[in-house]
Amino acid sequence: MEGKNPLCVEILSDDLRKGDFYVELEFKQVRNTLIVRVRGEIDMLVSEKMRKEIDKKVEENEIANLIMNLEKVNFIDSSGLGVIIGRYKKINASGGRMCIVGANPSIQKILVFSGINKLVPLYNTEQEVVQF
Amino acid sequence: MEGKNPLCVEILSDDLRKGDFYVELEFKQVRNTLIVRVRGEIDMLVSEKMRKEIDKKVEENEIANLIMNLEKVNFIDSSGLGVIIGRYKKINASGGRMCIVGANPSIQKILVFSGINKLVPLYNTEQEVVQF
Amino acid sequence: MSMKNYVRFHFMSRADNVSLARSCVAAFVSQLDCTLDQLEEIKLVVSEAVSNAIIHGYEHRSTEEVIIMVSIDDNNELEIIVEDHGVGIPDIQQAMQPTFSSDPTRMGLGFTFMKSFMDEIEVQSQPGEGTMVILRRHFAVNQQEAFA
Amino acid sequence: MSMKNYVRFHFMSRADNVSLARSCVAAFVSQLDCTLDQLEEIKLVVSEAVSNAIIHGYEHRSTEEVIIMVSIDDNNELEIIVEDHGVGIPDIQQAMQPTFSSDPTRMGLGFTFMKSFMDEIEVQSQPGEGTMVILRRHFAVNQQEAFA
Ligand SMILES: Nc1ncnc2c1ncn2[C@@H]1O[C@H](COP(=O)(O)OP(=O)(O)O)[C@@H](O)[C@H]1O
Ligand SMILES: Nc1ncnc2c1ncn2[C@@H]1O[C@H](COP(=O)(O)OP(=O)(O)O)[C@@H](O)[C@H]1O
Repeated sequence: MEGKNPLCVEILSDDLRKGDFYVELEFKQVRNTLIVRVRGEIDMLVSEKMRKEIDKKVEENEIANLIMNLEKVNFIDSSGLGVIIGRYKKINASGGRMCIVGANPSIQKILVFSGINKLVPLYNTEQEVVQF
Repeated sequence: MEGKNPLCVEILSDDLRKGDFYVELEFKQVRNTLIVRVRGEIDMLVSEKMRKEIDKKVEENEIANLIMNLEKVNFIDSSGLGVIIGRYKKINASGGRMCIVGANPSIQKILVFSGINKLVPLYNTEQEVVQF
Repeated sequence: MSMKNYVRFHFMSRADNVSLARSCVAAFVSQLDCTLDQLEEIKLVVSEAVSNAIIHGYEHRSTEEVIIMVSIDDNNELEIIVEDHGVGIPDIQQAMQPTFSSDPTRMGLGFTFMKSFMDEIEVQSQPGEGTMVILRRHFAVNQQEAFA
Repeated sequence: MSMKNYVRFHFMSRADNVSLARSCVAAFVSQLDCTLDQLEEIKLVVSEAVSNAIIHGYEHRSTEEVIIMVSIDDNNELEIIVEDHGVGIPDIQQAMQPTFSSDPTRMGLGFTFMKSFMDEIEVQSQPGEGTMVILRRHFAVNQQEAFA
Protein backbone atom coordinates (compact mmCIF):
# COMPACT_ATOMS: atom_id res chain seq x y z
CA MET A 1 0.00 0.00 0.00
CA GLU A 2 2.89 2.37 0.69
CA GLY A 3 6.69 2.24 0.86
CA LYS A 4 8.89 1.69 3.89
CA ASN A 5 9.69 5.32 4.34
CA PRO A 6 6.35 6.93 3.70
CA LEU A 7 6.80 10.13 1.72
CA CYS A 8 4.22 12.60 2.82
CA VAL A 9 3.05 14.39 -0.29
CA GLU A 10 0.32 16.50 1.19
CA ILE A 11 -1.32 17.10 4.50
CA LEU A 12 -4.89 18.24 4.45
CA SER A 13 -6.82 18.94 7.62
CA ASP A 14 -10.47 19.46 8.29
CA ASP A 15 -12.29 20.24 11.49
CA LEU A 16 -15.91 19.33 11.72
CA ARG A 17 -16.48 21.30 14.89
CA LYS A 18 -18.38 20.42 18.01
CA GLY A 19 -21.86 21.90 18.06
CA ASP A 20 -21.72 21.21 14.35
CA PHE A 21 -20.56 17.66 13.87
CA TYR A 22 -18.79 16.29 16.97
CA VAL A 23 -16.14 14.73 14.75
CA GLU A 24 -12.77 15.84 13.47
CA LEU A 25 -11.09 14.54 10.33
CA GLU A 26 -7.41 14.78 9.55
CA PHE A 27 -6.28 13.82 6.06
CA LYS A 28 -2.81 12.74 5.07
CA GLN A 29 -1.84 11.65 1.59
CA VAL A 30 1.07 9.31 0.91
CA ARG A 31 1.39 8.79 -2.88
CA ASN A 32 -2.00 7.46 -3.96
CA THR A 33 -3.08 6.41 -0.48
CA LEU A 34 -5.29 8.61 1.67
CA ILE A 35 -5.08 8.28 5.42
CA VAL A 36 -8.16 9.58 7.26
CA ARG A 37 -7.66 10.07 10.97
CA VAL A 38 -11.00 10.37 12.68
CA ARG A 39 -11.58 11.79 16.14
CA GLY A 40 -14.90 11.72 17.97
CA GLU A 41 -18.12 9.77 17.70
CA ILE A 42 -19.40 8.46 14.38
CA ASP A 43 -23.18 8.48 14.30
CA MET A 44 -25.97 9.80 12.03
CA LEU A 45 -25.04 13.40 12.83
CA VAL A 46 -21.64 13.15 11.19
CA SER A 47 -21.84 10.21 8.80
CA GLU A 48 -23.21 12.17 5.85
CA LYS A 49 -20.58 14.92 6.17
CA MET A 50 -17.82 12.36 6.60
CA ARG A 51 -18.94 10.54 3.47
CA LYS A 52 -18.86 13.78 1.47
CA GLU A 53 -15.52 14.97 2.84
CA ILE A 54 -13.77 11.67 2.21
CA ASP A 55 -15.24 11.21 -1.28
CA LYS A 56 -14.20 14.75 -2.20
CA LYS A 57 -10.61 14.17 -1.09
CA VAL A 58 -10.52 10.80 -2.90
CA GLU A 59 -11.70 12.33 -6.18
CA GLU A 60 -9.67 15.54 -6.01
CA ASN A 61 -6.42 13.75 -5.29
CA GLU A 62 -6.77 10.64 -7.46
CA ILE A 63 -6.65 8.35 -4.46
CA ALA A 64 -6.51 4.58 -4.99
CA ASN A 65 -6.20 3.26 -1.43
CA LEU A 66 -7.80 4.33 1.83
CA ILE A 67 -6.64 3.88 5.41
CA MET A 68 -9.17 4.81 8.08
CA ASN A 69 -7.47 5.50 11.38
CA LEU A 70 -10.07 5.07 14.16
CA GLU A 71 -7.63 5.38 17.09
CA LYS A 72 -9.43 8.46 18.46
CA VAL A 73 -12.94 7.18 17.78
CA ASN A 74 -14.80 6.26 20.96
CA PHE A 75 -18.20 5.47 19.47
CA ILE A 76 -19.60 4.08 16.25
CA ASP A 77 -23.09 2.87 15.36
CA SER A 78 -24.68 1.49 12.19
CA SER A 79 -24.72 4.94 10.57
CA GLY A 80 -20.94 5.02 10.99
CA LEU A 81 -20.56 1.49 9.68
CA GLY A 82 -22.50 2.65 6.61
CA VAL A 83 -19.81 5.25 5.86
CA ILE A 84 -17.09 2.62 6.05
CA ILE A 85 -18.90 0.08 3.88
CA GLY A 86 -19.80 2.77 1.35
CA ARG A 87 -16.16 3.89 1.06
CA TYR A 88 -15.04 0.26 0.79
CA LYS A 89 -17.44 -0.38 -2.11
CA LYS A 90 -16.15 2.66 -4.03
CA ILE A 91 -12.47 1.98 -3.42
CA ASN A 92 -12.88 -1.71 -4.18
CA ALA A 93 -14.81 -1.04 -7.42
CA SER A 94 -11.91 1.01 -8.75
CA GLY A 95 -9.35 -1.65 -7.83
CA GLY A 96 -7.96 -0.02 -4.69
CA ARG A 97 -7.55 -1.40 -1.19
CA MET A 98 -8.92 -0.21 2.10
CA CYS A 99 -8.18 -0.99 5.73
CA ILE A 100 -8.94 0.22 9.24
CA VAL A 101 -6.28 0.90 11.86
CA GLY A 102 -6.29 1.50 15.60
CA ALA A 103 -9.90 0.62 16.44
CA ASN A 104 -10.24 0.21 20.21
CA PRO A 105 -11.68 -3.07 21.58
CA SER A 106 -15.27 -1.86 21.80
CA ILE A 107 -15.19 -0.46 18.24
CA GLN A 108 -13.50 -3.68 17.05
CA LYS A 109 -16.32 -5.68 18.59
CA ILE A 110 -18.85 -3.74 16.47
CA LEU A 111 -16.72 -4.09 13.32
CA VAL A 112 -16.39 -7.84 13.80
CA PHE A 113 -20.04 -8.24 14.80
CA SER A 114 -21.16 -6.57 11.58
CA GLY A 115 -18.70 -8.61 9.49
CA ILE A 116 -16.99 -5.48 8.12
CA ASN A 117 -13.60 -6.88 9.15
CA LYS A 118 -14.00 -9.59 6.47
CA LEU A 119 -14.05 -6.90 3.77
CA VAL A 120 -11.94 -4.22 5.37
CA PRO A 121 -9.01 -5.73 7.31
CA LEU A 122 -8.13 -4.36 10.76
CA TYR A 123 -4.61 -3.33 11.77
CA ASN A 124 -3.26 -1.95 15.01
CA THR A 125 -1.15 0.89 13.64
CA GLU A 126 -0.52 2.81 10.41
CA GLN A 127 3.01 1.34 10.47
CA GLU A 128 1.66 -2.20 10.36
CA VAL A 129 -0.22 -1.44 7.14
CA VAL A 130 3.06 -0.90 5.31
CA GLN A 131 3.62 -4.65 5.44
CA PHE A 132 0.28 -5.74 4.00
CA MET B 1 -1.95 21.37 64.30
CA GLU B 2 0.52 18.51 63.90
CA GLY B 3 4.28 17.92 64.17
CA LYS B 4 6.88 18.11 61.42
CA ASN B 5 7.10 14.37 61.02
CA PRO B 6 3.47 13.35 61.26
CA LEU B 7 3.16 10.08 63.16
CA CYS B 8 0.36 8.09 61.70
CA VAL B 9 -1.51 6.52 64.62
CA GLU B 10 -4.40 4.97 62.77
CA ILE B 11 -5.68 4.66 59.27
CA LEU B 12 -9.36 4.12 58.85
CA SER B 13 -10.98 3.78 55.50
CA ASP B 14 -14.58 3.94 54.45
CA ASP B 15 -16.12 3.51 51.07
CA LEU B 16 -19.48 5.05 50.41
CA ARG B 17 -19.98 3.18 47.17
CA LYS B 18 -21.33 4.36 43.85
CA GLY B 19 -24.97 3.51 43.37
CA ASP B 20 -25.15 4.23 47.09
CA PHE B 21 -23.47 7.52 47.77
CA TYR B 22 -21.14 8.53 44.93
CA VAL B 23 -18.54 9.60 47.46
CA GLU B 24 -15.60 7.90 49.12
CA LEU B 25 -14.09 8.90 52.45
CA GLU B 26 -10.65 8.01 53.66
CA PHE B 27 -9.79 8.77 57.26
CA LYS B 28 -6.32 9.20 58.67
CA GLN B 29 -5.59 10.12 62.25
CA VAL B 30 -2.41 11.91 63.30
CA ARG B 31 -2.41 12.37 67.09
CA ASN B 32 -5.63 14.30 67.80
CA THR B 33 -6.07 15.51 64.23
CA LEU B 34 -8.39 13.74 61.79
CA ILE B 35 -7.69 13.99 58.10
CA VAL B 36 -10.71 13.27 55.90
CA ARG B 37 -9.86 12.68 52.27
CA VAL B 38 -12.99 12.97 50.19
CA ARG B 39 -13.39 11.66 46.66
CA GLY B 40 -16.41 12.29 44.45
CA GLU B 41 -19.25 14.81 44.39
CA ILE B 42 -20.64 16.35 47.55
CA ASP B 43 -24.36 17.01 47.20
CA MET B 44 -27.58 16.25 49.11
CA LEU B 45 -27.23 12.52 48.38
CA VAL B 46 -24.05 12.16 50.39
CA SER B 47 -23.99 15.13 52.78
CA GLU B 48 -26.03 13.46 55.53
CA LYS B 49 -23.93 10.25 55.48
CA MET B 50 -20.71 12.29 55.39
CA ARG B 51 -21.83 14.29 58.40
CA LYS B 52 -22.60 11.10 60.37
CA GLU B 53 -19.37 9.31 59.37
CA ILE B 54 -17.15 12.26 60.24
CA ASP B 55 -18.90 13.00 63.54
CA LYS B 56 -18.64 9.33 64.53
CA LYS B 57 -14.89 9.25 63.86
CA VAL B 58 -14.41 12.55 65.70
CA GLU B 59 -16.24 11.29 68.80
CA GLU B 60 -14.81 7.78 68.85
CA ASN B 61 -11.24 8.93 68.52
CA GLU B 62 -11.29 12.08 70.66
CA ILE B 63 -10.40 14.29 67.74
CA ALA B 64 -9.64 17.97 68.33
CA ASN B 65 -8.67 19.19 64.84
CA LEU B 66 -10.04 18.39 61.41
CA ILE B 67 -8.39 18.60 57.99
CA MET B 68 -10.72 18.14 55.04
CA ASN B 69 -8.81 17.14 51.94
CA LEU B 70 -10.94 18.00 48.89
CA GLU B 71 -8.27 17.23 46.27
CA LYS B 72 -10.43 14.51 44.68
CA VAL B 73 -13.71 16.42 44.93
CA ASN B 74 -14.98 17.63 41.58
CA PHE B 75 -18.34 19.03 42.67
CA ILE B 76 -19.82 20.68 45.74
CA ASP B 77 -23.12 22.51 46.24
CA SER B 78 -24.79 24.19 49.21
CA SER B 79 -25.65 20.81 50.77
CA GLY B 80 -21.92 20.04 50.76
CA LEU B 81 -21.05 23.46 52.17
CA GLY B 82 -23.52 22.69 54.98
CA VAL B 83 -21.46 19.65 56.00
CA ILE B 84 -18.29 21.75 56.15
CA ILE B 85 -19.85 24.59 58.14
CA GLY B 86 -21.52 22.12 60.50
CA ARG B 87 -18.20 20.35 61.21
CA TYR B 88 -16.48 23.74 61.67
CA LYS B 89 -19.04 24.82 64.27
CA LYS B 90 -18.57 21.62 66.31
CA ILE B 91 -14.77 21.61 66.12
CA ASN B 92 -14.59 25.33 66.88
CA ALA B 93 -16.98 25.04 69.85
CA SER B 94 -14.66 22.51 71.50
CA GLY B 95 -11.58 24.65 70.91
CA GLY B 96 -10.15 22.75 67.92
CA ARG B 97 -9.09 24.00 64.52
CA MET B 98 -10.28 23.06 61.07
CA CYS B 99 -8.97 23.66 57.56
CA ILE B 100 -9.53 22.59 53.96
CA VAL B 101 -6.75 21.42 51.67
CA GLY B 102 -6.45 20.80 47.94
CA ALA B 103 -9.70 22.31 46.71
CA ASN B 104 -9.52 22.76 42.94
CA PRO B 105 -10.17 26.23 41.45
CA SER B 106 -13.88 25.68 40.79
CA ILE B 107 -14.46 24.32 44.32
CA GLN B 108 -12.38 27.18 45.73
CA LYS B 109 -14.59 29.65 43.90
CA ILE B 110 -17.64 28.23 45.69
CA LEU B 111 -15.87 28.22 49.07
CA VAL B 112 -14.82 31.84 48.68
CA PHE B 113 -18.19 32.90 47.26
CA SER B 114 -19.95 31.48 50.32
CA GLY B 115 -17.42 33.06 52.70
CA ILE B 116 -16.48 29.69 54.21
CA ASN B 117 -12.80 30.42 53.61
CA LYS B 118 -13.00 33.18 56.27
CA LEU B 119 -13.86 30.58 58.91
CA VAL B 120 -12.09 27.54 57.53
CA PRO B 121 -8.73 28.47 55.95
CA LEU B 122 -7.73 26.95 52.63
CA TYR B 123 -4.38 25.28 52.01
CA ASN B 124 -2.93 23.64 48.95
CA THR B 125 -1.53 20.48 50.51
CA GLU B 126 -1.66 18.53 53.76
CA GLN B 127 2.08 19.31 54.15
CA GLU B 128 1.36 23.05 54.13
CA VAL B 129 -0.99 22.67 57.11
CA VAL B 130 1.88 21.60 59.34
CA GLN B 131 3.07 25.20 59.35
CA PHE B 132 -0.18 26.81 60.44
CA MET C 1 -41.18 -6.31 40.41
CA SER C 2 -41.78 -2.69 41.31
CA MET C 3 -39.99 0.24 39.70
CA LYS C 4 -36.97 1.52 41.60
CA ASN C 5 -36.05 4.51 39.51
CA TYR C 6 -36.99 6.03 36.19
CA VAL C 7 -36.38 9.03 34.01
CA ARG C 8 -38.26 10.20 30.95
CA PHE C 9 -36.57 12.34 28.30
CA HIS C 10 -38.33 14.33 25.60
CA PHE C 11 -35.86 15.34 22.89
CA MET C 12 -36.27 17.37 19.77
CA SER C 13 -35.76 15.06 16.78
CA ARG C 14 -32.45 16.68 15.86
CA ALA C 15 -29.42 14.69 14.75
CA ASP C 16 -27.23 16.37 17.38
CA ASN C 17 -29.52 15.07 20.12
CA VAL C 18 -28.66 11.45 19.36
CA SER C 19 -25.35 11.72 21.21
CA LEU C 20 -27.11 13.60 24.00
CA ALA C 21 -29.64 10.76 24.28
CA ARG C 22 -26.83 8.21 24.49
CA SER C 23 -25.02 10.15 27.23
CA CYS C 24 -28.15 10.77 29.29
CA VAL C 25 -29.31 7.15 29.18
CA ALA C 26 -25.76 5.99 29.98
CA ALA C 27 -25.64 8.35 32.97
CA PHE C 28 -28.86 6.83 34.27
CA VAL C 29 -27.81 3.24 33.58
CA SER C 30 -24.49 3.74 35.40
CA GLN C 31 -26.58 3.68 38.62
CA LEU C 32 -26.63 -0.05 38.02
CA ASP C 33 -23.34 -1.73 38.79
CA CYS C 34 -22.62 -2.39 35.14
CA THR C 35 -19.33 -2.67 33.30
CA LEU C 36 -18.03 -0.10 30.82
CA ASP C 37 -18.55 -2.68 28.06
CA GLN C 38 -22.20 -3.04 28.98
CA LEU C 39 -22.56 0.73 29.06
CA GLU C 40 -21.09 0.93 25.53
CA GLU C 41 -23.65 -1.63 24.36
CA ILE C 42 -26.50 0.36 25.90
CA LYS C 43 -25.22 3.50 24.17
CA LEU C 44 -25.17 1.71 20.82
CA VAL C 45 -28.70 0.40 21.27
CA VAL C 46 -30.03 3.85 22.22
CA SER C 47 -28.21 5.40 19.28
CA GLU C 48 -29.84 2.94 16.87
CA ALA C 49 -33.36 3.34 18.24
CA VAL C 50 -33.20 7.14 18.43
CA SER C 51 -31.62 7.40 14.96
CA ASN C 52 -34.44 5.24 13.59
CA ALA C 53 -37.05 7.51 15.15
CA ILE C 54 -35.46 10.58 13.54
CA ILE C 55 -34.49 9.06 10.16
CA HIS C 56 -37.39 6.70 9.49
CA GLY C 57 -40.13 7.81 11.91
CA TYR C 58 -39.83 11.56 11.31
CA GLU C 59 -38.06 11.36 7.92
CA HIS C 60 -35.40 13.80 9.20
CA ARG C 61 -37.88 16.47 10.34
CA SER C 62 -35.99 18.01 13.25
CA THR C 63 -38.79 19.72 15.16
CA GLU C 64 -40.69 16.62 16.28
CA GLU C 65 -40.24 14.83 19.59
CA VAL C 66 -38.52 11.58 20.52
CA ILE C 67 -39.42 10.22 23.95
CA ILE C 68 -37.15 7.92 25.92
CA MET C 69 -38.34 6.29 29.10
CA VAL C 70 -35.68 4.46 31.08
CA SER C 71 -36.42 2.54 34.24
CA ILE C 72 -34.84 0.06 36.63
CA ASP C 73 -36.86 -2.26 38.85
CA ASP C 74 -35.93 -3.82 42.21
CA ASN C 75 -34.58 -6.82 40.37
CA ASN C 76 -32.04 -4.75 38.36
CA GLU C 77 -34.05 -5.17 35.19
CA LEU C 78 -33.42 -2.25 32.85
CA GLU C 79 -36.17 -1.16 30.47
CA ILE C 80 -35.62 1.42 27.73
CA ILE C 81 -38.59 2.59 25.69
CA VAL C 82 -37.96 4.76 22.63
CA GLU C 83 -41.09 6.31 21.18
CA ASP C 84 -41.85 8.49 18.19
CA HIS C 85 -45.08 9.77 16.66
CA GLY C 86 -43.84 9.40 13.12
CA VAL C 87 -44.85 7.39 10.06
CA GLY C 88 -44.85 4.00 11.78
CA ILE C 89 -43.69 0.62 10.43
CA PRO C 90 -45.99 -1.14 7.94
CA ASP C 91 -44.38 -4.60 8.34
CA ILE C 92 -42.61 -5.07 11.68
CA GLN C 93 -41.45 -8.65 10.94
CA GLN C 94 -39.74 -7.55 7.76
CA ALA C 95 -38.28 -4.42 9.37
CA MET C 96 -36.61 -6.48 12.07
CA GLN C 97 -34.88 -8.84 9.63
CA PRO C 98 -31.09 -8.43 9.61
CA THR C 99 -29.88 -6.16 6.79
CA PHE C 100 -33.40 -5.13 5.82
CA SER C 101 -33.67 -1.41 5.29
CA SER C 102 -36.26 0.71 3.53
CA ASP C 103 -33.41 3.14 2.82
CA PRO C 104 -30.84 1.83 0.29
CA THR C 105 -28.06 3.94 1.78
CA ARG C 106 -28.41 2.30 5.20
CA MET C 107 -27.16 -1.00 6.60
CA GLY C 108 -30.31 -2.48 8.10
CA LEU C 109 -28.38 -3.43 11.24
CA GLY C 110 -30.16 -1.25 13.82
CA PHE C 111 -32.66 -3.84 14.99
CA THR C 112 -29.97 -6.54 14.81
CA PHE C 113 -27.81 -4.61 17.28
CA MET C 114 -30.82 -4.02 19.53
CA LYS C 115 -31.68 -7.74 19.51
CA SER C 116 -28.08 -8.77 20.13
CA PHE C 117 -27.26 -6.47 23.01
CA MET C 118 -30.55 -6.59 24.86
CA ASP C 119 -32.31 -9.60 26.38
CA GLU C 120 -35.72 -8.68 25.00
CA ILE C 121 -37.09 -6.42 22.28
CA GLU C 122 -40.70 -5.58 21.56
CA VAL C 123 -41.84 -3.29 18.76
CA GLN C 124 -45.26 -1.69 18.63
CA SER C 125 -46.14 0.39 15.61
CA GLN C 126 -49.11 1.78 13.73
CA PRO C 127 -48.64 3.32 10.28
CA GLY C 128 -49.40 7.01 10.60
CA GLU C 129 -49.37 6.86 14.41
CA GLY C 130 -45.79 6.12 15.34
CA THR C 131 -43.48 3.51 16.81
CA MET C 132 -42.52 2.30 20.26
CA VAL C 133 -39.46 0.13 20.74
CA ILE C 134 -39.28 -1.57 24.14
CA LEU C 135 -35.89 -2.94 25.13
CA ARG C 136 -35.09 -4.94 28.28
CA ARG C 137 -31.90 -6.20 29.81
CA HIS C 138 -31.19 -7.81 33.11
CA PHE C 139 -28.17 -6.83 35.19
CA ALA C 140 -26.73 -8.87 38.03
CA VAL C 141 -26.84 -7.19 41.43
CA ASN C 142 -23.56 -5.72 42.71
CA GLN C 143 -21.46 -7.21 39.97
CA GLN C 144 -18.57 -4.79 40.24
CA GLU C 145 -16.85 -2.24 42.38
CA ALA C 146 -17.83 1.40 42.33
CA PHE C 147 -14.64 3.32 41.72
CA ALA C 148 -13.03 0.59 39.61
CA MET D 1 -36.18 34.54 19.38
CA SER D 2 -37.30 31.10 18.32
CA MET D 3 -36.30 27.91 20.08
CA LYS D 4 -33.35 26.09 18.55
CA ASN D 5 -33.24 22.98 20.70
CA TYR D 6 -34.82 21.70 23.88
CA VAL D 7 -35.05 18.66 26.06
CA ARG D 8 -37.45 17.87 28.89
CA PHE D 9 -36.48 15.50 31.68
CA HIS D 10 -38.87 13.88 34.14
CA PHE D 11 -36.96 12.47 37.11
CA MET D 12 -38.10 10.58 40.16
CA SER D 13 -37.53 12.79 43.19
CA ARG D 14 -34.69 10.62 44.47
CA ALA D 15 -31.51 12.04 45.96
CA ASP D 16 -29.38 9.98 43.58
CA ASN D 17 -31.07 11.63 40.61
CA VAL D 18 -29.64 15.04 41.50
CA SER D 19 -26.25 14.17 40.04
CA LEU D 20 -27.99 12.59 37.05
CA ALA D 21 -29.91 15.84 36.50
CA ARG D 22 -26.66 17.84 36.65
CA SER D 23 -24.96 15.57 34.13
CA CYS D 24 -27.86 15.52 31.70
CA VAL D 25 -28.35 19.28 31.72
CA ALA D 26 -24.59 19.77 31.35
CA ALA D 27 -24.55 17.39 28.37
CA PHE D 28 -27.27 19.46 26.73
CA VAL D 29 -25.67 22.81 27.57
CA SER D 30 -22.32 21.71 26.15
CA GLN D 31 -23.97 22.10 22.72
CA LEU D 32 -23.40 25.80 23.34
CA ASP D 33 -19.80 26.85 22.98
CA CYS D 34 -19.39 27.41 26.70
CA THR D 35 -16.34 27.11 28.91
CA LEU D 36 -15.83 24.38 31.50
CA ASP D 37 -16.18 27.03 34.20
CA GLN D 38 -19.57 28.04 32.87
CA LEU D 39 -20.60 24.39 32.70
CA GLU D 40 -19.63 23.96 36.37
CA GLU D 41 -21.79 26.95 37.27
CA ILE D 42 -24.75 25.49 35.39
CA LYS D 43 -24.27 22.19 37.22
CA LEU D 44 -24.30 23.98 40.57
CA VAL D 45 -27.45 25.90 39.73
CA VAL D 46 -29.27 22.74 38.59
CA SER D 47 -28.12 20.91 41.70
CA GLU D 48 -29.54 23.65 43.93
CA ALA D 49 -32.89 23.88 42.16
CA VAL D 50 -33.42 20.11 41.95
CA SER D 51 -32.31 19.61 45.58
CA ASN D 52 -34.83 22.26 46.63
CA ALA D 53 -37.62 20.48 44.75
CA ILE D 54 -36.79 17.19 46.51
CA ILE D 55 -35.98 18.55 49.99
CA HIS D 56 -38.46 21.40 50.33
CA GLY D 57 -41.04 20.77 47.62
CA TYR D 58 -41.52 17.04 48.19
CA GLU D 59 -40.14 16.94 51.76
CA HIS D 60 -37.85 14.05 50.78
CA ARG D 61 -40.61 11.86 49.31
CA SER D 62 -38.71 9.98 46.64
CA THR D 63 -41.53 8.79 44.39
CA GLU D 64 -42.69 12.17 43.09
CA GLU D 65 -41.54 13.81 39.87
CA VAL D 66 -39.15 16.69 39.18
CA ILE D 67 -39.39 18.15 35.69
CA ILE D 68 -36.52 19.97 34.03
CA MET D 69 -37.03 21.76 30.75
CA VAL D 70 -33.85 23.06 29.12
CA SER D 71 -33.85 25.04 25.92
CA ILE D 72 -31.60 27.17 23.75
CA ASP D 73 -32.88 29.79 21.35
CA ASP D 74 -31.31 31.13 18.14
CA ASN D 75 -29.67 33.86 20.18
CA ASN D 76 -27.77 31.40 22.42
CA GLU D 77 -30.03 32.19 25.35
CA LEU D 78 -30.22 29.23 27.71
CA GLU D 79 -33.38 28.67 29.72
CA ILE D 80 -33.63 26.08 32.48
CA ILE D 81 -37.00 25.48 34.15
CA VAL D 82 -37.12 23.27 37.24
CA GLU D 83 -40.63 22.32 38.30
CA ASP D 84 -42.14 20.33 41.16
CA HIS D 85 -45.69 19.68 42.29
CA GLY D 86 -44.83 19.87 45.95
CA VAL D 87 -45.80 22.07 48.90
CA GLY D 88 -44.98 25.39 47.22
CA ILE D 89 -43.40 28.50 48.73
CA PRO D 90 -45.62 30.68 50.95
CA ASP D 91 -43.37 33.78 50.80
CA ILE D 92 -41.17 33.91 47.70
CA GLN D 93 -39.48 37.22 48.61
CA GLN D 94 -38.37 35.85 51.95
CA ALA D 95 -37.32 32.50 50.49
CA MET D 96 -34.99 34.20 48.03
CA GLN D 97 -33.16 36.23 50.69
CA PRO D 98 -29.53 35.15 51.13
CA THR D 99 -29.09 32.73 54.07
CA PHE D 100 -32.84 32.35 54.60
CA SER D 101 -33.83 28.73 55.03
CA SER D 102 -36.97 27.15 56.46
CA ASP D 103 -34.70 24.24 57.48
CA PRO D 104 -32.26 25.12 60.30
CA THR D 105 -29.74 22.51 59.12
CA ARG D 106 -29.39 24.15 55.70
CA MET D 107 -27.40 27.15 54.49
CA GLY D 108 -30.04 29.16 52.65
CA LEU D 109 -27.62 29.70 49.77
CA GLY D 110 -29.45 27.85 46.99
CA PHE D 111 -31.29 30.86 45.56
CA THR D 112 -28.19 33.02 46.07
CA PHE D 113 -26.15 30.70 43.86
CA MET D 114 -28.93 30.64 41.27
CA LYS D 115 -29.09 34.45 41.23
CA SER D 116 -25.32 34.81 41.03
CA PHE D 117 -24.61 32.36 38.26
CA MET D 118 -27.57 33.07 36.01
CA ASP D 119 -28.56 36.32 34.33
CA GLU D 120 -32.22 36.04 35.29
CA ILE D 121 -34.28 34.12 37.81
CA GLU D 122 -38.05 33.95 38.09
CA VAL D 123 -39.90 31.93 40.72
CA GLN D 124 -43.56 30.98 40.42
CA SER D 125 -45.11 29.13 43.30
CA GLN D 126 -48.51 28.32 44.80
CA PRO D 127 -48.73 26.76 48.27
CA GLY D 128 -50.10 23.25 47.83
CA GLU D 129 -49.59 23.34 44.06
CA GLY D 130 -45.85 23.41 43.54
CA THR D 131 -42.97 25.56 42.39
CA MET D 132 -41.41 26.53 39.09
CA VAL D 133 -37.97 28.12 38.99
CA ILE D 134 -37.10 29.72 35.66
CA LEU D 135 -33.42 30.45 35.08
CA ARG D 136 -31.90 32.22 32.08
CA ARG D 137 -28.38 32.88 30.95
CA HIS D 138 -27.01 34.30 27.77
CA PHE D 139 -24.01 32.76 26.05
CA ALA D 140 -21.92 34.48 23.41
CA VAL D 141 -21.92 32.84 19.99
CA ASN D 142 -18.82 30.82 19.08
CA GLN D 143 -16.82 31.93 22.05
CA GLN D 144 -14.45 28.98 22.08
CA GLU D 145 -12.99 26.16 20.07
CA ALA D 146 -14.59 22.73 19.97
CA PHE D 147 -11.82 20.33 20.91
CA ALA D 148 -9.99 22.75 23.19
N1 LIG E 1 -38.99 4.42 14.36
C1 LIG E 1 -39.23 3.93 13.13
N2 LIG E 1 -40.21 4.47 12.35
C2 LIG E 1 -40.47 3.99 11.12
N3 LIG E 1 -39.78 2.98 10.55
C3 LIG E 1 -38.79 2.40 11.26
C4 LIG E 1 -38.47 2.85 12.57
N4 LIG E 1 -37.46 2.07 13.02
C5 LIG E 1 -37.16 1.20 12.05
N5 LIG E 1 -37.96 1.39 10.98
C6 LIG E 1 -37.96 0.59 9.74
O1 LIG E 1 -37.23 -0.60 9.98
C7 LIG E 1 -36.16 -0.73 9.04
C8 LIG E 1 -34.99 -1.45 9.65
O2 LIG E 1 -34.45 -0.70 10.70
P1 LIG E 1 -32.94 -0.94 11.15
O3 LIG E 1 -32.76 -2.40 11.41
O4 LIG E 1 -32.65 -0.05 12.28
O5 LIG E 1 -32.07 -0.57 9.88
P2 LIG E 1 -31.76 0.85 9.17
O6 LIG E 1 -32.00 1.95 10.15
O7 LIG E 1 -30.36 0.76 8.75
O8 LIG E 1 -32.71 0.94 8.01
C9 LIG E 1 -35.87 0.70 8.60
O9 LIG E 1 -35.24 0.74 7.36
C10 LIG E 1 -37.26 1.30 8.59
O10 LIG E 1 -37.93 0.99 7.40
N1 LIG F 1 -39.05 23.87 45.37
C1 LIG F 1 -39.36 24.42 46.57
N2 LIG F 1 -40.49 24.08 47.21
C2 LIG F 1 -40.81 24.60 48.41
N3 LIG F 1 -40.00 25.49 49.06
C3 LIG F 1 -38.86 25.86 48.49
C4 LIG F 1 -38.47 25.35 47.21
N4 LIG F 1 -37.29 25.91 46.89
C5 LIG F 1 -36.96 26.73 47.90
N5 LIG F 1 -37.90 26.72 48.87
C6 LIG F 1 -37.90 27.52 50.11
O1 LIG F 1 -36.94 28.54 49.98
C7 LIG F 1 -35.97 28.49 51.04
C8 LIG F 1 -34.63 28.98 50.56
O2 LIG F 1 -34.12 28.12 49.57
P1 LIG F 1 -32.55 28.09 49.29
O3 LIG F 1 -32.06 29.47 49.09
O4 LIG F 1 -32.29 27.13 48.20
O5 LIG F 1 -31.91 27.55 50.66
P2 LIG F 1 -31.97 26.13 51.38
O6 LIG F 1 -32.28 25.07 50.37
O7 LIG F 1 -30.62 25.97 51.96
O8 LIG F 1 -33.03 26.21 52.43
C9 LIG F 1 -36.00 27.04 51.46
O9 LIG F 1 -35.53 26.89 52.80
C10 LIG F 1 -37.48 26.69 51.32
O10 LIG F 1 -38.22 27.13 52.43
